[in-house]
Amino acid sequence: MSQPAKLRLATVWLAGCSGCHMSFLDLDEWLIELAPQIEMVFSPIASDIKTYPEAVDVALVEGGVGTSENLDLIRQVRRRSRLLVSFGDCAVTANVPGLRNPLAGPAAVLDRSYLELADGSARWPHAPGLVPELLERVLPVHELVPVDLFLPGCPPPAERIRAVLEALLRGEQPQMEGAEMIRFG
Amino acid sequence: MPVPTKPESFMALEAVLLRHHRSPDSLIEILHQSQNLYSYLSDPLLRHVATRLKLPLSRVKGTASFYHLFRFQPPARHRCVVCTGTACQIQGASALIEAMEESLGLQMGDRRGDGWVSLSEVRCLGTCSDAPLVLIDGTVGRQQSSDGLRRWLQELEP
Amino acid sequence: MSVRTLRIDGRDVASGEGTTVLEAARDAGVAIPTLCHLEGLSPVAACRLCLVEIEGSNKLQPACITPVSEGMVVHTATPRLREIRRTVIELLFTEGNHVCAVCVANGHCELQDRAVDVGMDHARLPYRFPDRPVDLSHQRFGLDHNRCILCSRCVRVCDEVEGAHVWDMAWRGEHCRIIAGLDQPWGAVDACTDCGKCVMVCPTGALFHKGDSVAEKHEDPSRLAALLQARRARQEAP
Amino acid sequence: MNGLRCCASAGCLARGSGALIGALETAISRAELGDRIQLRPVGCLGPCSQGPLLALDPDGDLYAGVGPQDAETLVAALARRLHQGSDQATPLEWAPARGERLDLRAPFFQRQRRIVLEHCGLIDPTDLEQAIAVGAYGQLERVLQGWSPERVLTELQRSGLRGRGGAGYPTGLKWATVARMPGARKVVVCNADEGDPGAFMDRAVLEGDPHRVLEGMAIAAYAVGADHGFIYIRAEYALAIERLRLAIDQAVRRGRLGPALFGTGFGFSVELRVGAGAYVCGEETALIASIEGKRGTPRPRPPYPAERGVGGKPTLINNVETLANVAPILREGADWFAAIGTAGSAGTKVFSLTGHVRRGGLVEVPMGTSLTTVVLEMGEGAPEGSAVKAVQTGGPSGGCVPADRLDTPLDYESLQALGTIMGSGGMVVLDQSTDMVALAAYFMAFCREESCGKCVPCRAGTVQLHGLLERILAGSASRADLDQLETLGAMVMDTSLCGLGQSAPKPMLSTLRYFRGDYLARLEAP
Repeated sequence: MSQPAKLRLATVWLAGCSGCHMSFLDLDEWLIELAPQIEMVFSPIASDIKTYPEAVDVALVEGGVGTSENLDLIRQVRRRSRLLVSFGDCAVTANVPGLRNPLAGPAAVLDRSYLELADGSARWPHAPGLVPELLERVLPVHELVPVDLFLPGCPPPAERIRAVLEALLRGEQPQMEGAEMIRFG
Repeated sequence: MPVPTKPESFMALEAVLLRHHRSPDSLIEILHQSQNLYSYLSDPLLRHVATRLKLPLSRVKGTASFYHLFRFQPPARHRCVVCTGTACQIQGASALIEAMEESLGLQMGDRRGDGWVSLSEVRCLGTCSDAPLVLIDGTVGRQQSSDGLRRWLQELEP
Repeated sequence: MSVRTLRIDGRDVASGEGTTVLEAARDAGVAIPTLCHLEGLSPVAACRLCLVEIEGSNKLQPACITPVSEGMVVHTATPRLREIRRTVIELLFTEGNHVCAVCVANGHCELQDRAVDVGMDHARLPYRFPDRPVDLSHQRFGLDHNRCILCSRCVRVCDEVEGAHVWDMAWRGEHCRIIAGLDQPWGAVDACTDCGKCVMVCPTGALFHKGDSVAEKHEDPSRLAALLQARRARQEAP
Repeated sequence: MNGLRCCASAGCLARGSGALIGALETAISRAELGDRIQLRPVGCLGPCSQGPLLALDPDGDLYAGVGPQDAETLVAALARRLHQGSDQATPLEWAPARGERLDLRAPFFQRQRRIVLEHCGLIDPTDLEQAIAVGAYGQLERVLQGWSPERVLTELQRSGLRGRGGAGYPTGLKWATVARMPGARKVVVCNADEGDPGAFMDRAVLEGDPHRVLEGMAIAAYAVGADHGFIYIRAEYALAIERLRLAIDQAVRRGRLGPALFGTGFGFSVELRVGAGAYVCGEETALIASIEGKRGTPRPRPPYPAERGVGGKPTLINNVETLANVAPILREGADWFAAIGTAGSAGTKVFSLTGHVRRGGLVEVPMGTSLTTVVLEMGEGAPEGSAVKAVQTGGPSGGCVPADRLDTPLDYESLQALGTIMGSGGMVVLDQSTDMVALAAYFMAFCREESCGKCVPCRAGTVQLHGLLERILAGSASRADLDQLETLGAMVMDTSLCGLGQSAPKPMLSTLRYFRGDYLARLEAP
């Protein structure tokens, strides 16, 4: 792998709790080391850019694919990124967002969440064009687009994220084995 | 026959139990006879069988539920069965299932809530030269067409 | 007891007649992954994780029930076996709803550990997301079918060790489910002695102590072997 | 004296042969010819697709498509001929209104060699005396009165008989293994759990000549040292169950089963066990569990049933057709039997020929007969306007033979080389209209539903394989899905606990081998 001057890095947040991003922030002072080696081109925690850019080197994707917006975005991410990393258990397994999957589709999920469990003013959220439609099921990213690297964990510990990024910065394939690197949960 | 709920009501089963020496080995035979006598395997009936054979409850239910021919709810008044043996399958069983589902408003494997009709499949009746076959209330319909089946279903007593 | 000499992954091993390949391998320091197997319970050879290659046989054999024999040459970790084991684990993960992050057994789960062992960083097979119930009717314990891998350890321990036979396997194929009594709420089954052995031997978070929160289930199934040994010692004492 | 043999097997009964028999009885008694025309309900007469079938003796004619409306004219024609003082000399001037007299020179009949079915269709299966008249239990008597068990074993081993249930294990060897086992109480089991969809050979034998199977069991028991037997039969075969119950009852009362048979010290009793809808119970260890009143889940072998079977006793398990071969082999001699068929596959095999074929039914042919002979000559090929695409043998454990390989001889090894198996004898002809991917998905759905759920690869693997096939059928699968299908299929075969899982991917892999194009055509454009 030829090493570009600066790695064009993106982080993407789909159906997840943002915990993976928080874990990324747990890299603390190492982030200062990281900063000069990358160009953060898209990220909910480090950038205001709303459109996913072209020619991204590495995309860390947190979350499963649960809405029409998630689906559009992940397809765009796949087209425009060289290396797509499923970042955390929600991206790898659908995890907690996937808990809704055994319920029979979006209507059942909305009923359960907004009607049955409501304290007051029970009604479905309805804002066409603003609130994206739920997909039939929340799916792991790789069931919809090809994924190049899997970085499991809920969230992946900061050390695990660092090990992956360091390898990628060196132009190496991260060694994803052993409890330190691939334990779910 | 109304289904009894008290143990003393299962007297008709005593002869069967005796014939099989109340042997756990004969559990499946006894379940067959129980179902014949009481039309389905209710919880009180299973409990009675377990007690008489000195078997754990979960062993009896675990065994009974393994076999597809045992029922745990009353049978529907009309039982519609589609044969899905290989010969039937390649000669139109899928279309017959569709016709059944559509006419009865049921999915394969379902029983209507009011117990009027149930729809199930059987894996080969073994008279494959007459494929495709259906079985409605014990009557075999051979070389069945979808249209013929729909007409037959319309004639079922409500 | 006569001794059998064999080779496991290139190591010479001497084992007593009647020893299984699994026991011989563990004695020799060769780890073969297992899930349904538990020392102290009858073997069922159902999970297929411990399949090994034995020279001269074209069929893979489950190490947990295959007795050692003289001159046997065993391979426990060939690429083919590694691939099979990963697929077995993937099949288990995708057929249930194993959400480690919110599981009582997180960090102390044999399924989770085996996933690491076999190098499963993701499931190549699609997740099935079955709709499965949770039974919280027992006063002290709970059963979450979403996390059950149908290893039948609970069935066996309750029958073979406790003698209560509360549990059994019911239905069949993909619809298999552990049932208590006549498929009743666990709490309604008189036969249960509340001994908790089923919880102790459960390899995942399917059976758990009520009140345990995420990652708080710290059971050690290997305690069963110690318990049985103590019981035998007592029976044999004058 | 004239004889009318009317098929009363399940196939013809469904086509109304019961009403035909009733009508014939009425007509005969009305004509007061009860002493000149003997009417017999019999077992399968062969070409089931043309039933109800009726045979006329002593002419030997076979009529197809006979209905109750034909009874009066038939009896009248027979009466006329009898009145002329002849029961045979002149051909009967009669034909059924909507049926025909079959040409017995047709390959369907000429190519058959009936050993297992020698009395099927000749005798009333509900009448033990008729069976005895054609020799039933005669071989058992000869064996008990003059043969040592060793002689039976030797003869059977020399005959080259192999198991007809599917795997083709040498029967004599299996018997000898059980005979060698220590233990005074052994068990013989007849596996009549004929579960392959599209297969009905065993049903026909049990409905048509049940005593032949009981005789085979008793001889087996004598040879291996057993005193008790079970017949495990699937519940779907109501008529066969009824006939078997009656046959066992009659045999006991007539001293053909029970204690001290034929004045010897050998006794043998038989119990019927009815399954309850579980295909996996055809597997030996699952069958044993089911006989013992348990969930029909297989267990690992060893120990083999020969060592530890029903109730922990050494147990011999043979399929219906295997046992039906025993009496004729001992009667005619091992050499006679070994000379029929091929070197590796001796004797005959009964097939149920169904599907897209003009003349379907039950046929018995020497091993080694080609599929061309059976399907194209005997079955007369696919219906008008179509052509044979493949022939499926071995049911959910087997595979497909493509049309260009129909010259393959029907023997264990040749079929195996093609990626299928002899199986129990189901032979489903598939014409050009057959969607091979859908067929593969059908068999996978079958295995998915019939998996007992004990071992992981079969329980969860068949579900995943079926899902992948459904995805291909829906046109939403990729090349990678196809690769995964093959990889996972191989894994399920290699790792499953019993034969069901070990062979579940076979129909799929077989269609992939010969009809890969059908799969590729359905893949999503990359």
